[in-house]
Amino acid sequence: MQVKTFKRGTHPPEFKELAADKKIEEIPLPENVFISLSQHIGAPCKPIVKPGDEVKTGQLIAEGEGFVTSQVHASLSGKVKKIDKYPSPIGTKPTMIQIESDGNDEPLQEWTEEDWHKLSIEEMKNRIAKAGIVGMGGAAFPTNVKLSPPEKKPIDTFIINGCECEPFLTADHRMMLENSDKLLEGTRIIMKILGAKRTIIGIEENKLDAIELLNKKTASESNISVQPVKTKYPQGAEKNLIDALLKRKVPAGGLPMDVGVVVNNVGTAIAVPQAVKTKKPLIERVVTVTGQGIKEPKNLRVRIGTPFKNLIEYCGGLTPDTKKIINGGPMMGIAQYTIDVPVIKGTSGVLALTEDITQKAKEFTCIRCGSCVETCPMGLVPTRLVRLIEFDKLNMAEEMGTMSCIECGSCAYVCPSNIPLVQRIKVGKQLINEKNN
Amino acid sequence: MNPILLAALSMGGIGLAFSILLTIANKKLKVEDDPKIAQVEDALPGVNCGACGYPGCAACAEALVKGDVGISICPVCDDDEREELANILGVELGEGKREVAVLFCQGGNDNAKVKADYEGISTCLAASFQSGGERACDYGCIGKGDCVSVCDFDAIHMGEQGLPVIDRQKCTACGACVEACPRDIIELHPIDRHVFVLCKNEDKGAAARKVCDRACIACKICEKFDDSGGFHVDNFLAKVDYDKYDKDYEKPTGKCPTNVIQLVGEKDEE
Amino acid sequence: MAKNKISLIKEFTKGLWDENPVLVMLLGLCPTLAVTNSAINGLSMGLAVLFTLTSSSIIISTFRKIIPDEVRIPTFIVVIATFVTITDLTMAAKFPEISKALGPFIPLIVVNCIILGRQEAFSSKNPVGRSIIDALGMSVGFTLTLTLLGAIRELLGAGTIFQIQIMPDSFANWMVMILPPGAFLTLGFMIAGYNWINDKLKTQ
Amino acid sequence: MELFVIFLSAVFVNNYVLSRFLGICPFVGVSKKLGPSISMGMATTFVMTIAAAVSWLIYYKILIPNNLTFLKIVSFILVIASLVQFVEMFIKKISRPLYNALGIYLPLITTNCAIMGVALFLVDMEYNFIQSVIFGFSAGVGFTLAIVIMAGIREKLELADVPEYFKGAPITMIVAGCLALAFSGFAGMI
Amino acid sequence: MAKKNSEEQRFTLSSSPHLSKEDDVNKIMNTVIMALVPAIAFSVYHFGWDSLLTIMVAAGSCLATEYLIKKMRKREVTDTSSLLTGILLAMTLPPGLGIGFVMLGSVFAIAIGKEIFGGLGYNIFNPALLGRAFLQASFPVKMTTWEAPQHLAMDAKSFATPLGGYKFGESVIQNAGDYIDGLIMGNVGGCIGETSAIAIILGGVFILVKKYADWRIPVSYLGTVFVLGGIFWLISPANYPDPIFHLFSGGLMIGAFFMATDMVTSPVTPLGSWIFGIGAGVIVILIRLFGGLPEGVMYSIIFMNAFVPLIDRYTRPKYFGEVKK
Repeated sequence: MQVKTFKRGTHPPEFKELAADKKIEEIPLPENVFISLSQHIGAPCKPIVKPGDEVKTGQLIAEGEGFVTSQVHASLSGKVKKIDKYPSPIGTKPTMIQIESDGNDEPLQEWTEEDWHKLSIEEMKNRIAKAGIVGMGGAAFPTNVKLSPPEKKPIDTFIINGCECEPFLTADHRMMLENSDKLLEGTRIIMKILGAKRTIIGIEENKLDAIELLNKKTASESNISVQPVKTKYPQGAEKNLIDALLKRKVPAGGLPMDVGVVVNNVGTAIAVPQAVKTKKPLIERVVTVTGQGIKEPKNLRVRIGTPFKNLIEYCGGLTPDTKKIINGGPMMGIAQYTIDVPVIKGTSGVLALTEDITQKAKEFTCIRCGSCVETCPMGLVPTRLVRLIEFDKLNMAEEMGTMSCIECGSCAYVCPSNIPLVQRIKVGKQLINEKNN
Repeated sequence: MNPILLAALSMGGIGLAFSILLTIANKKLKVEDDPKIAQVEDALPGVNCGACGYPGCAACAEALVKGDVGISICPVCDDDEREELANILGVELGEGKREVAVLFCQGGNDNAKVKADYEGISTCLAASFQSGGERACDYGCIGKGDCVSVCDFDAIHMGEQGLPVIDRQKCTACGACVEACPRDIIELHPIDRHVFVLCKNEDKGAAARKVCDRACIACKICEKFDDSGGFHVDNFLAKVDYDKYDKDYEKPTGKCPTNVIQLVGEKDEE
Repeated sequence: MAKNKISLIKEFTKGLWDENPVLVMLLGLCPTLAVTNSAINGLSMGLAVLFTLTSSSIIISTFRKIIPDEVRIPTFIVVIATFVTITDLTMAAKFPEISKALGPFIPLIVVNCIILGRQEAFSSKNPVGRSIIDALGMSVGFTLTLTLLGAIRELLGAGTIFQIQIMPDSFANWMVMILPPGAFLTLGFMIAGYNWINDKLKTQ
Repeated sequence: MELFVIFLSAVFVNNYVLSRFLGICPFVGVSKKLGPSISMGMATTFVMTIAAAVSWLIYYKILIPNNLTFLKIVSFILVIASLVQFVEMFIKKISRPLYNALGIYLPLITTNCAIMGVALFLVDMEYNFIQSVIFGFSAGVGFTLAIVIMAGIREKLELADVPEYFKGAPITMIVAGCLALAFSGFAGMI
Repeated sequence: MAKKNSEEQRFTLSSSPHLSKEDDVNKIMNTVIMALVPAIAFSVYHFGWDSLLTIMVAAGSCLATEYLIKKMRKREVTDTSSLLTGILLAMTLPPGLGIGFVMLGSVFAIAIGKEIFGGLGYNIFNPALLGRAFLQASFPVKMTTWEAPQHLAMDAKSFATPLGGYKFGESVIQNAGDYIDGLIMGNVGGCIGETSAIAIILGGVFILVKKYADWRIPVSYLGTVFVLGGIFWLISPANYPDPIFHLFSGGLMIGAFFMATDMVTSPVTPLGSWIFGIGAGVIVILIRLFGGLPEGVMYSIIFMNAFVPLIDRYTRPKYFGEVKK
């Protein structure tokens, strides 16, 4: 089968072998969970419980207002201990609800299955919203919103993003292997909701077993196809994946729906059938715990709100030369200063990187080698953007597309002068936003 | 013909021809401009030397009227011409109560706890995206000196403690540092104000104490001590009410257990 | 007027350093670069400017009150052009060699910003005496700068200053210095040097 | 072919700015930004072409027949000054956008030795009318080339770590020197 | 500040990405220097130990100049780029040029060619070539006096290069055999490092494979020279040399592989690289065929260097989903 890809990009070492063969394991219930009220893009939720309240697994404990928002549920049963600000893995300190486990994991209700074919589209969307499902690739965009494109933007193609192009991470890969039926069921549900004619599952070539398995399972369905894509970073970036699969360019500042496409991550699609069929909310997710600093890398199914510490301990703890703890992958993930931060809905991996891997070499001035230009998947000229930002020429930087940067990290990865290009561009985006407001 | 006469005639002829042409052109082709621009242009030297970076005095005048540049742009002008320009443009220096910038943090190297190492661009703004860099306090100074680098008046320096030190004499209250600080811990205050609560930490006492030795722990001792109601603790942070606070400013200092209430500047400052 | 407080000496010396027409105001760069391939050419050019500037300053400041404002620029130009013609013809007659070396740059004095600029900024507003001092200061500053520039270029490019051999015979002349690139480079370094000295003076 | 040689010569071999040192003031003053420098170059080319034609006419049709060549400086400067002013008014009237793009550069051209230089050179070189016009035009193109290259470089240097004392005019001069070195490769081509 | 608790590990906060490719500026510079070894070796064989001396003097003066200037500016020397500049400069000098001239050229190359713009990464012109252009303009006679290669037992003080021979009418290359032995192997007169095309191509291909040079530049540069030279040759074989001669004579090879590809002074965009190479190729042919000088490689490159800011500006790729206004 023909392998598709996008222009430019890079190929960092994969390090996937650390956890690729590890079956997903459940970890013991943590003593405490910290459930963040800002796990999604949009305004934070408001708690509807107070300290001292008893909660059951799956009980709604906070809800949001407005359109782009999401619900938050208790991920285990127990007592609400505190509602306070705690560090979150996205680097902020949002309000969180701390629940002390009673060890029983008592569910709110019996989660009985219904046949989703009988449900109306509105009802299905409603159930997805109620279950608090957000994009689980990292951006955490509320899924029900994504599945409700405006009428004048009809969706013809649904894409499952199974690229998992970030090095180290294997959670999506494992899920595709172990939960393929759920994935396909979710796919069918979403297709029905969107009214899309076809689905393409884009998977990087380095996950051959997943490609083969899904190919076999979809052989009888003509409207679902599996498309291998080249193992190249950032293949899984939404816009680049659409470009690779369909040759459609999402306009700058636009969304996939502008070109008739909706993209969902593997984890999101897998979470959908449960919500639609049983109304059971999203209270757990699969996280890859890996990196040279983790003694036994594993793929774990964990409750939302479990502190990183519990995950790391379950994997044998940290080696003493661990230098960085990262939420997500090494290219776009966020460095942590503590392992007390909890897993949130967007946490795809917990990495412990050692000194020798993350060693930042000395910074030189730009020698204009053009590597960043040849790498940038968005066709930007990072070196020039960075100079413009540094010298406060924000208008010109904006004109040259700074806001289109997806912060994938490719430019900084290849830069021989070790210039923190991405960080500078992030600062520049902030400054441009300030300037425009 | 006499050559002198001839010379005069031909020069006169050329001159006459062109001046007639120009006079007619001036009438027929006249376009109305902002009269202020013309005025400013007149006040400028009119040598069109281009030293200002604009392609001639007219362009420079336009920029001046628009307010894109200051009067000092023209290197050829003398003081008189500058004064004239200032009159036309209506630029005046407003006189008001002098203000100075005050830093509301004492979390220097000795006092602030460190939570992590930081690698990357050494600016406060960049560090603020990475959980705020080394120091543990979420409200205090990040210490990378963005305020120092934006100050055009050489009035802020990075002190030994890794905290910016403001020179009250040099400060012009331009507000650049206030804008630049991502933690909003620099404020402008009248120069005759001396008592400040030098902390912005709104965490509960225990949490605040954990991150800094000089954090307001909301103990309310200052409230009790100052009976005029000059201090009140709000959202776990003490604040001064300058309307109520009597000017006897040495009163509450020294009573604060974490020394966040401090005197800044001298009493006899202007 | 505030200007009256400035002493005449100050009026003269400002052209030499603080407001040096070449190094600070970057005026009259064309002749500065073009003719300074030797010290003597620089000096001659400077003197030609000195004559033109001073004489036209005298005329213009004398008649400053009767020149109508609307036609002042054309008037200035005619006056300047007249003096430039005199200079040009005189030089061609008395110093044919130098005149040849300076080529079209003597006639081009007429469009030299220094001269028109001084008339506009100074002579048309000030009495004769002061205008003369100002014109002399400016043109002496101009002359000295040009001579120095010419001397440096001549020294490195031909080993001589004012055609007197300075460099030892073993010195290989840097031809480039008397060519166009040398002019730009030397002036660049002179301005940088000026900035440096000025900075040092200020910080003292 | 001969006209083409005049063109090449004025643009590359004896570039107006880099080897004849004419028009240095605007070359230094208006080369900070690319946009204005392109406009300046176009305006200069325009005026130079017209000025070459008019000066040629004045010189050969008025001054020579009357044996008044000593008046060339006075008459040239008058002609150029009036011409520039006229062109400025004319452009302002017919097209405001064009005026904003070109017109504001025109006053700067009056005292620009480049124009006067064209007039003087064409007399020196004894060009005929057509040659003079071509010469005026190509000198303008040469000027434009130099100022546009310079503006590109200066925009880039604004983002560079140039030593303090060399910022501004000195570095511009040095870049010009380097450009002159580069252009010297064309020497002897014509 | 660094109180590391044994129980609690202190982690590092930094921006993504947390991985970086194992490449750095010095590695690039050193690899390019390595790639020059064949050419240097050949020059020693060809012109004797003097050529090695010239190279060392140039490299040494460049390093010293850089060190001094950085010290004056209170900065540190962080890279070996000036070493490369020195070697490249020496490669373009005629053998037997006095040590003083070599040093002067090196100082000019580093001081004016590089440091005055702010050092590595900011320079507009290729420093080595600027140094050479300065020497060429200052000492035109010295710079075009070619010493005979030592192993060709010739007594001539001035020895014509193939290009000089063409220009001034005394052809050095007469038959096909001379092409292989002379131009390609390098048994001809010329600058220290430019004579042997084969040695240069060897190193050049090495850095192209390593991706330390943009392949588009040598391809477009050499291609343009070949095609344009070929067109003139087809028009009039009697007056103009054939394209093979163009390709392998003079400094074209070293220019195309090592000078024009200098990252700092060439465009960053792929399209820009093509334009850069083609422009330089056109100028080489113009100067060689119609100019006063026999060789135009150096001028073609520094001339195009001046255009790089403009090229970069106008060849910026359209970014993803960019909407034309």
